[in-house]
Amino acid sequence: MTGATFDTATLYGLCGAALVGIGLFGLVLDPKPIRKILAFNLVGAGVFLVFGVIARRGAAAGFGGDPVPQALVITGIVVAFSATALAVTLVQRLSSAATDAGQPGQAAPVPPKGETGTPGQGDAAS
Amino acid sequence: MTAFLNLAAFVVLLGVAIGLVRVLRGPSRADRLMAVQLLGSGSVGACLLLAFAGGRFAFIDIALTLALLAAFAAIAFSLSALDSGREGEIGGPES
Amino acid sequence: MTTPLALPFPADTTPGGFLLVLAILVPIVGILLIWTLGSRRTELVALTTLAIGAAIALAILTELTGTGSAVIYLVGGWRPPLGLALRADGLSVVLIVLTAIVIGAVGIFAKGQFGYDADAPEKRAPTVFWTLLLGISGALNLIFLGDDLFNLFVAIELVTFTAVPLVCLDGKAETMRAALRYLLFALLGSVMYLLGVALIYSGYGTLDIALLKSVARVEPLLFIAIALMTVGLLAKTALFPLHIWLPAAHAGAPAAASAVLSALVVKGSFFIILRLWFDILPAEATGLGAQMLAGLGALAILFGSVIAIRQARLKLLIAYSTVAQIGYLFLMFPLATGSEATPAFASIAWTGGILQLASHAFAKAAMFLAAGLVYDAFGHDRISGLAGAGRVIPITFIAFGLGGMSLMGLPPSGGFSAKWLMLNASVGEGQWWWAAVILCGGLLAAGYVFRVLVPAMARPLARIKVKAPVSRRRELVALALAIMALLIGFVPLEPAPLLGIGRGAEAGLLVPGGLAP
Amino acid sequence: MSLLADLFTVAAVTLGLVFFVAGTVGIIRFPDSLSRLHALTKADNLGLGFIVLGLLPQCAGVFDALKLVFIWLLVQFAGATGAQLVARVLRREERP
Amino acid sequence: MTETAFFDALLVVTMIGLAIWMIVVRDVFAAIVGFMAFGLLLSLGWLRIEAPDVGLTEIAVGGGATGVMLLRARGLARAGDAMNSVPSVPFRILVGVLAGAVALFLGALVVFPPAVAPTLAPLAAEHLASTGVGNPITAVLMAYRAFDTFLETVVVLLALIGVWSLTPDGAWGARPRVASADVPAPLLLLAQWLVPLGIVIGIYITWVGADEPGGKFQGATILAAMWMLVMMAGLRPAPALSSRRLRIALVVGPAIFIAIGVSGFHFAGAFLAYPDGLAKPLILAIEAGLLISIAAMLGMLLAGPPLEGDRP
Repeated sequence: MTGATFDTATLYGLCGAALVGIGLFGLVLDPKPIRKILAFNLVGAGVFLVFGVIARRGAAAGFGGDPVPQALVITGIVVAFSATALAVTLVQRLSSAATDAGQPGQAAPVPPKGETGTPGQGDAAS
Repeated sequence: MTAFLNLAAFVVLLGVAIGLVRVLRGPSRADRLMAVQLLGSGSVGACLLLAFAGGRFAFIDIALTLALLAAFAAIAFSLSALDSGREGEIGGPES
Repeated sequence: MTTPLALPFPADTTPGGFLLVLAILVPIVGILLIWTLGSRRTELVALTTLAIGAAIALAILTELTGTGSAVIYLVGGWRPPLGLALRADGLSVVLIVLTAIVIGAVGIFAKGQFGYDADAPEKRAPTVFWTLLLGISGALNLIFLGDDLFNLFVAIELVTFTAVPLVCLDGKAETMRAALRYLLFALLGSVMYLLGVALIYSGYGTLDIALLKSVARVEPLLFIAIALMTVGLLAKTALFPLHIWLPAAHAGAPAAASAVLSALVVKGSFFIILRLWFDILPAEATGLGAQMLAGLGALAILFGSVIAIRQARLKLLIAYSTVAQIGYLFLMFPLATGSEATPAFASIAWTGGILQLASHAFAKAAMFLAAGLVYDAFGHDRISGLAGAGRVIPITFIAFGLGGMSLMGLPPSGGFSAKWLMLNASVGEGQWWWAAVILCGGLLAAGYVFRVLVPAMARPLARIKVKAPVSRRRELVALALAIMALLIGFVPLEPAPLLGIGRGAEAGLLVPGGLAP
Repeated sequence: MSLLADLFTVAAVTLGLVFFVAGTVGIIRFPDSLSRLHALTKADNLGLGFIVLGLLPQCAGVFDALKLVFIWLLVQFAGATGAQLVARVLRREERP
Repeated sequence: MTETAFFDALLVVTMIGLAIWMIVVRDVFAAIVGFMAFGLLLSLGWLRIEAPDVGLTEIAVGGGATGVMLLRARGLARAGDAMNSVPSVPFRILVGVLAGAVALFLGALVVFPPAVAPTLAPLAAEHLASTGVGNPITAVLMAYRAFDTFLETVVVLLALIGVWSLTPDGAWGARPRVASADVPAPLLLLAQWLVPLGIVIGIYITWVGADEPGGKFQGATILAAMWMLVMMAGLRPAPALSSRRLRIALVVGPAIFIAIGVSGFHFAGAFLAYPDGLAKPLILAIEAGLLISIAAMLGMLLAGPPLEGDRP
């Protein structure tokens, strides 16, 4: 460790740190799933910014930044998008299922033949 | 010139940031939609100014993408606003 | 001016290294084929792929035991830290073979289960199920073989995206809710893990585990990075108190999927924790953290077992038992202590822990499959309504009982050997309190297993109504898995040499400490 | 020549900034949505237009200059459509 | 450079303000709009720390596609069934303290970095010539860590299959409903003009990715957005899940990746290695395939699964 440094990268790094904190808070505490998904994206953005600052600090060989962490962030952003898509679809289907449940005449989804699943409710611990 | 362009980018960003208040406050969906549009063109402007301030002409391509996707987002936004007005779905009548 | 840390990966691709690539690639090819060939061949493609995967797993095992050293592959010929390496040591191979056996068995169990009709138009459940099963097998292999922490991040995301949809395969609202909760926990885990990866890169400029082993220093950066990653992975492993997503998710999935989720998927993230703690953290730095992990494990054992006893439904009972059995795995951390003379992996606790992992995988898969058969036969899985059921479908209940025996730790079974080794280790290490937990957990397990078995095997007061006959093939698959859980109890009660291959002293040769700055 | 180009850039970009700021102020201060819409269109059209105009002499090559003009056209085109859509949303919101 | 410091400070403050606002605001819809604004600003931030490739990805995927997906998902605002009960005050404080501790530690790490920042940039530069591409990030994504990139496309494919797995049973194989019920005439005109331009831009961004900021992910997102526009405007319906052409589009990229990777066993001595002198054309071939597949995957992720009442 050396003394404190403060440059452009530091500023964005601090921003990333703050985003992680804010996002984690929302991700754990907000009861609404859609808000949790938004908060997850905030934490993700913060983590990626920290990566970006690490990359910037590693500028060498004529590059503006270390290309490896930058490439990892690009991969990470795409993965986070996929995760968001899956989560959003689940929330959406869940809310439409909840609506349909209240409407008579709306056929419930037919379970596949030989289906052996059982409802997982009655969960004593949670 | 670099200093001037950087400052200009700052001013554009300041304008955009203030315009954000409309995103936050609304009150109507149309207001939010307008503020997002302003944000889009402001970001394009800031991006271009940064490109020329730093001599990073590759940023022009980024401004191009920004312009294209901001247009796309604005369209998706207004369509969802139009649809929801009818179906009372997302964002429905806001409280 | 910044300088790079010069530490080239000091090993080349070994002759059998290409097998590692194939272990990951073959299931993916299977998925691509399923989605292009159409519904008529889905099952055929999936089962063939699983068979090839099993052959590859055996080939890797042969290669490893043949050469007695780690199997390594440098992908694209690029040497870490710039490139990615795949590495199989004794531990990886045990898990790869385990995965191949359990997923293979589940594949045979599920054959024909999902409304499969060769001439009908493609259906949702079978197409999705087989795709996800292949996806899980490839993703788990990647976890066991990956040597790069970011590559492992991609692997755990693959596992998440395949495991979550399996939970709600039946499309019901309550299973979707369980799936969403699982996904949110998993995503929280992912970002924490990724944050740790960022910190590690910022300190060492590499993400390769073998290289990190040689450069890791005892410093706050490393501790916090490992702590963040561990917490993230615990959320995915469902260690108490981050287990709350597990029971509904594992109990709600179709039986074949539950078996895979409970037996294997939670072990994937556990495996990465093992890598972090035993392959990266310097041995002298694990003390307090290891006690804390084991403490949570102990709470999981007690809490999970007690709640399991109180369940009204069979599948939930089995799911809570998973919460408890995961706890045992974490007793490894303080017990498998290494020293100069004997590294951690040569301790009896290490062998005991891995044995626990494997025996639980077999036993739990058998029990979930058995529960699925119970549901098929009687149309419900209320424990109170199963009196005399064991006389109707005896093989199913024998499978359940044998699996339960292993969970309790009765000899002869894998569970017995595992718990015996860990008991000895805790006495040997002078940490008797873990021994008390192990014994107590065994008694509680007996409580929930016998609560099902005793009435089921008793003569029923009234004739029990059978809804549908169960398939003999499926019963035998469950039984075979339960017998596997039994058979691995016959390994010698001493440190297993297989688990040491490609690790420790040899790994030290692999990465000379002299390269560390 | 270079000095002249720089002067032109400064002048045009400054003018662009004025329009941008005016647009922002309009969006914040105007009382009703329709006049806010007009303010926005001005900012979009003229603000970005003058910035692009000012940057043109600084371009390294013709291709970059073409891209700049293209970006401006894109924003114009999308902005004009956007304005019509906003107006439609406004009408819908007013009716019920 | 004080004048950039103004810009940076304002940008950072605005982003943090938006983030806090997104967490506290009660209206979900407003939070989503805030997130889109956040994405735009974040991409400017990426430019400021010399990561234009990431900035481009953030614009395309992070802000653009994610925002539009959230906007389009109907019923999200109503999806009120809470995942957990409103947490107790001590728990809130505990979480707040823990989250704050993580943030503080990260901040400390940023302000007090290691004496020597480790970097792989020189190694990446050293081997750049042998990959035939000029953009080091493309070299990382397509050569040094190409395996990650391959697996990432599999991740997206599996996420899509996961999304599709949520289709109601009766609707399996149907077309997702994307078209708006009422498409205003000016939008139709815009779509007709914008889409061809967008396709050109998407391909251009992919093409320049070899040497300049850009690449297949960003290009594919642009293509996916244009496709989405076509579907929303009702110019073309979304393809049916059972469509063979769609299936082929989805797998062609990964298949080419595997084919070239496996042929590396024989021709270049390793999986995913490229023979000398052929690196660039092979990378371009993979990127072309991935462009199609990723655009199809992202487009279908945006379109979502078919819903109740949709018939194949």
